[in-house]
Amino acid sequence: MSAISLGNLDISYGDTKVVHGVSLDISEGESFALVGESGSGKSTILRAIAGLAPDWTGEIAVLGKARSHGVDRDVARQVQMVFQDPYGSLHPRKTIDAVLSEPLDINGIGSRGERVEAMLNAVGLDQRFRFRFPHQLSGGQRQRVAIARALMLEPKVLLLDEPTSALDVSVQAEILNLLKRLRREQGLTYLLVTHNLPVVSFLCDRLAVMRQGRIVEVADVALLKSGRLVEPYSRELLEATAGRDASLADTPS
Amino acid sequence: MTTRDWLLDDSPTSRWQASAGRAYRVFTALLRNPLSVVGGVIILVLVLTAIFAPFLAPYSATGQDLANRLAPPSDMHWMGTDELGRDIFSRVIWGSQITLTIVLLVALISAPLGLLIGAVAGYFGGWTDRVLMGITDIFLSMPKLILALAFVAALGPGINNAIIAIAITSWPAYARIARAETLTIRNAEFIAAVRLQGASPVRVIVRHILPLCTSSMIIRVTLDMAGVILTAAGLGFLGLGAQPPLPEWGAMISRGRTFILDQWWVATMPGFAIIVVSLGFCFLGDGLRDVLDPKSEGK
Amino acid sequence: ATPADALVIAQNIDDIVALDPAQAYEFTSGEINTNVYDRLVGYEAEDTTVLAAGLASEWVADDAAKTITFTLRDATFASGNPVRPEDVVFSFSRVIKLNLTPAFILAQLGWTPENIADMVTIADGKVVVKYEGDFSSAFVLNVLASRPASIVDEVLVMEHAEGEDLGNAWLNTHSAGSGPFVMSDYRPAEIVRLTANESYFRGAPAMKSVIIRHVAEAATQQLLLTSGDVDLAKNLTPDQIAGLPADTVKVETYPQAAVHFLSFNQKTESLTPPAVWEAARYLVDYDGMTQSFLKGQMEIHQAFWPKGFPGSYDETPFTHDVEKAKQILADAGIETPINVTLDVINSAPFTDMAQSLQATFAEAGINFEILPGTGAQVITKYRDRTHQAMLLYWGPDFMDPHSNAKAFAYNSDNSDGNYTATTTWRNAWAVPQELNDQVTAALAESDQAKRNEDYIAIQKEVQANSPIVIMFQAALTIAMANNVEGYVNGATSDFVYYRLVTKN
Amino acid sequence: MSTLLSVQNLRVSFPTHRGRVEVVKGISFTLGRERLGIVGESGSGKSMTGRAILKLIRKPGLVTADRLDFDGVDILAQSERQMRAIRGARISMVMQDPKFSLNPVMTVGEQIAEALVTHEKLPRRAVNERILAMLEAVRIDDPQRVAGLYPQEVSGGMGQRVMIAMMLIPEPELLIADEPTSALDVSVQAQVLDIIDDLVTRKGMGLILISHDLNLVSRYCDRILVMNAGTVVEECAAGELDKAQHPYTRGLLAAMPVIDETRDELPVLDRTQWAGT
Amino acid sequence: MLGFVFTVFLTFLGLLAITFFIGRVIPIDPVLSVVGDRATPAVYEAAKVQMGLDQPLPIQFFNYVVGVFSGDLGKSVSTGRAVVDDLSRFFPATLEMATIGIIIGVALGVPLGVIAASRQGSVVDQIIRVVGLLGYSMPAFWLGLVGLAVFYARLRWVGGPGRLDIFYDGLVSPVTGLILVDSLLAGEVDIFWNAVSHLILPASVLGFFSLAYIARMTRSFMLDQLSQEFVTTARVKGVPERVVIWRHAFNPIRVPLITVIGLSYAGLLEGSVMIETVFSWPGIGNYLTTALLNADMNAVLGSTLVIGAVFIFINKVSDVLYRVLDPRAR
Ligand SMILES: Nc1ncnc2c1ncn2[C@@H]1O[C@H](COP(=O)(O)OP(=O)(O)OP(=O)(O)O)[C@@H](O)[C@H]1O
Ligand SMILES: Nc1ncnc2c1ncn2[C@@H]1O[C@H](COP(=O)(O)OP(=O)(O)OP(=O)(O)O)[C@@H](O)[C@H]1O
Ligand SMILES: [Mg+2]
Ligand SMILES: [Mg+2]
Repeated sequence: MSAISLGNLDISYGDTKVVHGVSLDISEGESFALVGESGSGKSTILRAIAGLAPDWTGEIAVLGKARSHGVDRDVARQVQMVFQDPYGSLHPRKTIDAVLSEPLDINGIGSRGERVEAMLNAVGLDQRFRFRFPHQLSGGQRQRVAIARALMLEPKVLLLDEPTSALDVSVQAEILNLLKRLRREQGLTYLLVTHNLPVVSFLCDRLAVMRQGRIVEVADVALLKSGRLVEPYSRELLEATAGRDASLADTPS
Repeated sequence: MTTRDWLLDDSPTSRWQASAGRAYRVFTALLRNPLSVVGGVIILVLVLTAIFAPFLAPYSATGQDLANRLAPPSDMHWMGTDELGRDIFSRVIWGSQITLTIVLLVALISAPLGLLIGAVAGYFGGWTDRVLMGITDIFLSMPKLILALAFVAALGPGINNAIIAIAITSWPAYARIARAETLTIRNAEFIAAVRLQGASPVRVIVRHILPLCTSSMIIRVTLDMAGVILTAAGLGFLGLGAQPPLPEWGAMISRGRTFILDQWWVATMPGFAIIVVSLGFCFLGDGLRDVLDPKSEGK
Repeated sequence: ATPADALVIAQNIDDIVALDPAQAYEFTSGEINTNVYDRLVGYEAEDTTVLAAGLASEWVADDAAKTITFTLRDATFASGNPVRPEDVVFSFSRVIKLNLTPAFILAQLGWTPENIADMVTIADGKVVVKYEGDFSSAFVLNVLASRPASIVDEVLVMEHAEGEDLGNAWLNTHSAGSGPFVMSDYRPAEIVRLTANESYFRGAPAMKSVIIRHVAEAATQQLLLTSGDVDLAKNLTPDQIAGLPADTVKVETYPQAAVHFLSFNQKTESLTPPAVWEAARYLVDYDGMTQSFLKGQMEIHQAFWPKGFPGSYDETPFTHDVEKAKQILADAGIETPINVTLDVINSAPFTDMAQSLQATFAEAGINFEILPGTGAQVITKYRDRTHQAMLLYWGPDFMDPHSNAKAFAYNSDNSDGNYTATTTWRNAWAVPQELNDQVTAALAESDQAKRNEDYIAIQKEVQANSPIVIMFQAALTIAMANNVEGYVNGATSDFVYYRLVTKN
Repeated sequence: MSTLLSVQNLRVSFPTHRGRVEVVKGISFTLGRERLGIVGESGSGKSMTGRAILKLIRKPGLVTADRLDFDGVDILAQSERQMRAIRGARISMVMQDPKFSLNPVMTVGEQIAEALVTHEKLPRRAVNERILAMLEAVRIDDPQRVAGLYPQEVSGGMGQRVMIAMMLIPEPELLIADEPTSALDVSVQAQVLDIIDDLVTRKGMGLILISHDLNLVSRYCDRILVMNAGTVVEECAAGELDKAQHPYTRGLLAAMPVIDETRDELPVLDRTQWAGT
Repeated sequence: MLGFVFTVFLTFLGLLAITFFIGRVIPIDPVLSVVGDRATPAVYEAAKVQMGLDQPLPIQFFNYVVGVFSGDLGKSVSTGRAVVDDLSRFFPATLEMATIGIIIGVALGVPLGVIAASRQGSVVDQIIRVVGLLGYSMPAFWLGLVGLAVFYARLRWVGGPGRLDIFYDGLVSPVTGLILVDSLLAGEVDIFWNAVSHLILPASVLGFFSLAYIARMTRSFMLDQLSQEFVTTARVKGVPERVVIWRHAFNPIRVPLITVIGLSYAGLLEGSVMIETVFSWPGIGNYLTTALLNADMNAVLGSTLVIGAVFIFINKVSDVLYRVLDPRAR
């Protein structure tokens, strides 16, 4: 069964259509990347799947069930989203404990204390962070909390919108490792948005390249690694990344 | 571990410690701001005066002594006596209870009301917003004192009704602020996140949006307190505030205004009390603005 | 400084609703009417206590035929039109036909819109006034000296009539009288300007204009007066007056006809026992108030007809005596405390009086909760008889003791439907039948001395045994610039005269 | 090579509820007419160092240094007024976040013009020409139109280029560029940095390039300072970054995934070792 | 545009409905204000019918609204005149005072706020704040009376209560109702200066209150701006402090400031009963209050309508200015 399937999806904000006829099929347990230029509609697709961009036509199905246009409670336990900005995605007046208990509370799940504790361990946060406020955490720590929050309801699918782009490399590495481990342990499906090809290479199985609201290429990560993307725009991205990294090409890996 | 360390602990071990720590940080930040310290001391004095009025007031607030009316300030009567020979100092002290009641009740009625209406309007948008804001605009474009006056006239005289009237007239301003703030918050990702977890709109508004609007509301309310006290005084000016012989400050000034040229102390002493208390609230509000402002709280 | 030929007055004039004598019913409009209009007979500036000739130079009363025949003097209106008998007929009949508030004063004479053409007629160039009812011609003359009996200029008024209003709208902003002044400008809540009528039959007034400025705030009036920008300040409080500089300002006191009273609504169970009424009379701190905040503003008076007028009863048997009051209540087995509300107009001195009453009544266990309200609010409640205790005042409609006897001692039908503007009905006091009869009899009495005796008897009865505690008679203290002479202020606002004023 | 800037024991501190906290803890370096890169993780004090050089740290913040000389001028001793003559004209700084660093109610053209005319009296026409030329230089296609736009009407990448244009136009002797290209996509990034590079080589401008992107810094700089928690942990020539010794630097390098990634797990920094944040 | 007209219409209707309702629940009998308290039942009933108060409430309201749209606001029972005439006299008086007041408030409040913000924490800042806060907390009538006692009665620097000295009263016929304008139109310079001397004190008292509010809001807006990054950018460019403050920090706050000023102007245009009473100023605040206390509903509704219109108008103007001045809003 496919985890996410999009059929001929158009998405608009008011009068402007920003995503044009996107079709995708992501199978369960896969890690799929959306890359492409800024403003091409990557985040918008994620928001539409989550129900946050309700103005769409076409088909969206999650785990075989068609999505409604709004946020909907049943889906909450199957799909969760992690946002790009670790600074804006946590309520500034709530402790980490409150943030993580909230989904349990909403869905009437008991034994919150233990679950929160376990989840903090799972994302590699020390218990001493539990009662801190977000401003007392670093960006990487906040992003861990955001991931933990998304995992609280044990969803099958995670939508990740540039989860590391606001973080510096050392923190990025921690988050990427975490995501990789969680996927392995819990059999999650990822739909990841990023503009960083090395990240795709590290974390994903397949990728789709987007430009101006359209998917220009869908490829296997192996092709990316070996530099064999075909579309011109994909190649452009690839070359610029490679050129920049050239100076450190001999970095030990 | 001292209490202070416990409060400032970066890794609190309970919710309670976390919120206590936050409160303590706000408190110490306020202490660093001289004007807000002054303001806080004034409010503290007001509260203590109100609590201990029976012990502090040298005379009764209502005891008349017609033979000794309109006496200038002296050893006996620190603030002089009024037109019925009552000791103004004692009346000012007793009046602190009324002032405090006014301030508290208005804050407790109008701020939550405005907060709720504004948040609902801002969160739902669309027709809900249009209708609620239409009503708010109607109330806002109505002359404030008149509205209060009409309510007092309709409800009957008395300090409680005056308070309700003032509260009813002051919520629209709060509703606007709350709405504006909600509009900026409602698209925040942390709101999107709780919605994705299946939170109902009521829950989102009550648990996530309102707590964020409260700090600017607290600031606004403290700043408006001067205005509230003065509106009460304005109702007193028209004879519709507190019922005599209650020592409400505004009513005292307005009764004393005929004496202002010859017996200045009758109107000026309670006026002075109003100014001091209003200043207290304003200073505190200013201080809170600097301290509670989420922008400055980031680091 | 003010101009030498103008009298500038600071006064609160926002009570004015109407200035047409057929409609005017407020204090300030009464004053203005008095200076703008003449009546057939009236109390004149030279002596406000004696009924004198007005536009009628002489009159003959026929008590048997119930007619009075008036001979008009040779006078002209300010417009230049002559004053004709037709104007008198017009003036009276328009009051009756318009049937606005003050119409009841004239209607007492048995006049109705249907019969008015027969009741006021012209014969031989004289005006013949007929009346119906059991009362003396003295009473009729008092009625005809009242404000609605003012004579207006028919020609001028009818030029400005609109529809059926007989010039009512126009007269509310203009004047059409023969009096010493013409109202040349009226802007509500701002100013009334009176200009001398050079052709006034008693001679043109010395002041070329009288300017009444609306100044609501007493302290502002005080500032204006001490700064010399007004000549007269009408609404100063006694305390302000006490502080005025004697070298530039003088103060005159004028006894007024209004009486101030505390009344108990008989619909309130706890206020019905006569013992409570009696005890109340001992619980008022008469001296305390008149010697402090009411000083110069009121004097003790405990009967309904004011001192200084024929028929008044000036004894003041009650003093503040808490022990006695307690005794009375105890003897009658009244349970205290009695908790009632006290309605009061929310301005000085009423609120102060209420507080004093509150303090002294509390000593005997009668606790007032003071409910201040605006005049209109208090009256609305009073009219609906929903108050408990009420602190208010009453001024006679016209200067005849019957005006007050009817208000304080007469109530023939106490039912809710029978609205009457009397103190008795409004307090739901069913007046004993004998007292009602006494009032009717006094009205019919033609012997003046006997009549006065009757009224004194009635007043004694009301004083001894009624739920109305009459406490004070008002006085008006007016501060004016030292150079103002000849200002006349009688017992009501109907007797305020500017025509003798001079400044030197 | 003459020394343009010399910094010795620079400290920046801010008061917090537990006393003053130093965010820059006594760093020292000198700079000639060359390109210096500063790298380090977020919060390590890179931006604060840049601001301190321009005396831009405001009140509760405190800057001290044994020495902070720019071209023989003691910066710390300069009055605000004297600093104004230095800022822009002689030292200028590309601010980190163009979204917040551009005035929302002035067109970008006006803002660039302001940088120019503050230090140089020029006829209007000449100003215009210089602006357009500068915008073109930072690879903005339609300079005429963009000059008339307001900051919120340009994309993040454009904003960064505007910022660079604005700071380059007075032709300063020292440019501090704080994450100047983070919002640009990789191909534009290269072009813009080439222009800056060109100014350094042609006009002898000094450059401090702040970034946490090690690839970028190593490519465009001569020397690199690696900062961590307010201190300089390593200083090396750019070409020798891959030979860096400090474990922190090595950690940073290793943490970057590469396009042909084969590792199953990225090595992460062991923060406890450097008493980091 | 149509949507705007529609919302304005609804707002007005709501305004009228609420005012109307209030007027009916006030325990004051409007008939009594017309006929006085001693009228006979017949007179009372006749007046009630004549005022249309015998009809059911919805009909009364409907009739009133219909009247409003034909430009008829009815007759005031407390002045006996058409409400339109009353308003055309009382409103200009308030307008004149409020306008001068807001000019004073803005001319002093804005610079003071800017100065305070640019020297945050300094003695100057504290003084400005305290003075401003005093304006917040002083009872208006107290300040007005003391002002009169000092500047008029004692020092004689200004004219007294009222709009003109008594000799000048009524000399120029009202055209706009604004004496300052009318006197100039009539070429009466003396009267103009006399009007100024009467206006200056009450307007200053009003001005002080708006000054307090405007200064504090200016200060707070400026502080927000001064901590923005783009202000630092301006400093990086080396622009003079004056330019930093006025061009970079002040320009962006013009819009919120205009809203603040607009709202306080609207507040002043409501008229202040207290100031008007103390200064014997025939303004709308007094008119409205007196009318309300007499249940003179036509006058109350008429005034509310005018004040509501002013409010909506000012709101609209600030919206337009918003779009003109702030590129972010375009
Ligand atoms: N709330 C919104 N209202 C209107 N337009 C929007 C909104 N959000 C995004 N857009 C527009 O939709 C388009 C796609 O935006 P989206 O955020 O999906 O891009 P993206 O691919 O995620 O880009 P980035 O890499 O910069 O995050 C853009 O042109 C953007 O301007
Ligand atoms: N006003 C302030 N008060 C207290 N601490 C501050 C203040 N401003 C900055 N800091 C702290 O100074 C430290 C250094 O900040 P700086 O901006 O220099 O980091 P950076 O290296 O530029 O990071 P980034 O890569 O995220 O831009 C941070 O930990 C920050 O929290
Ligand atoms: Mg995106
Ligand atoms: Mg930085």
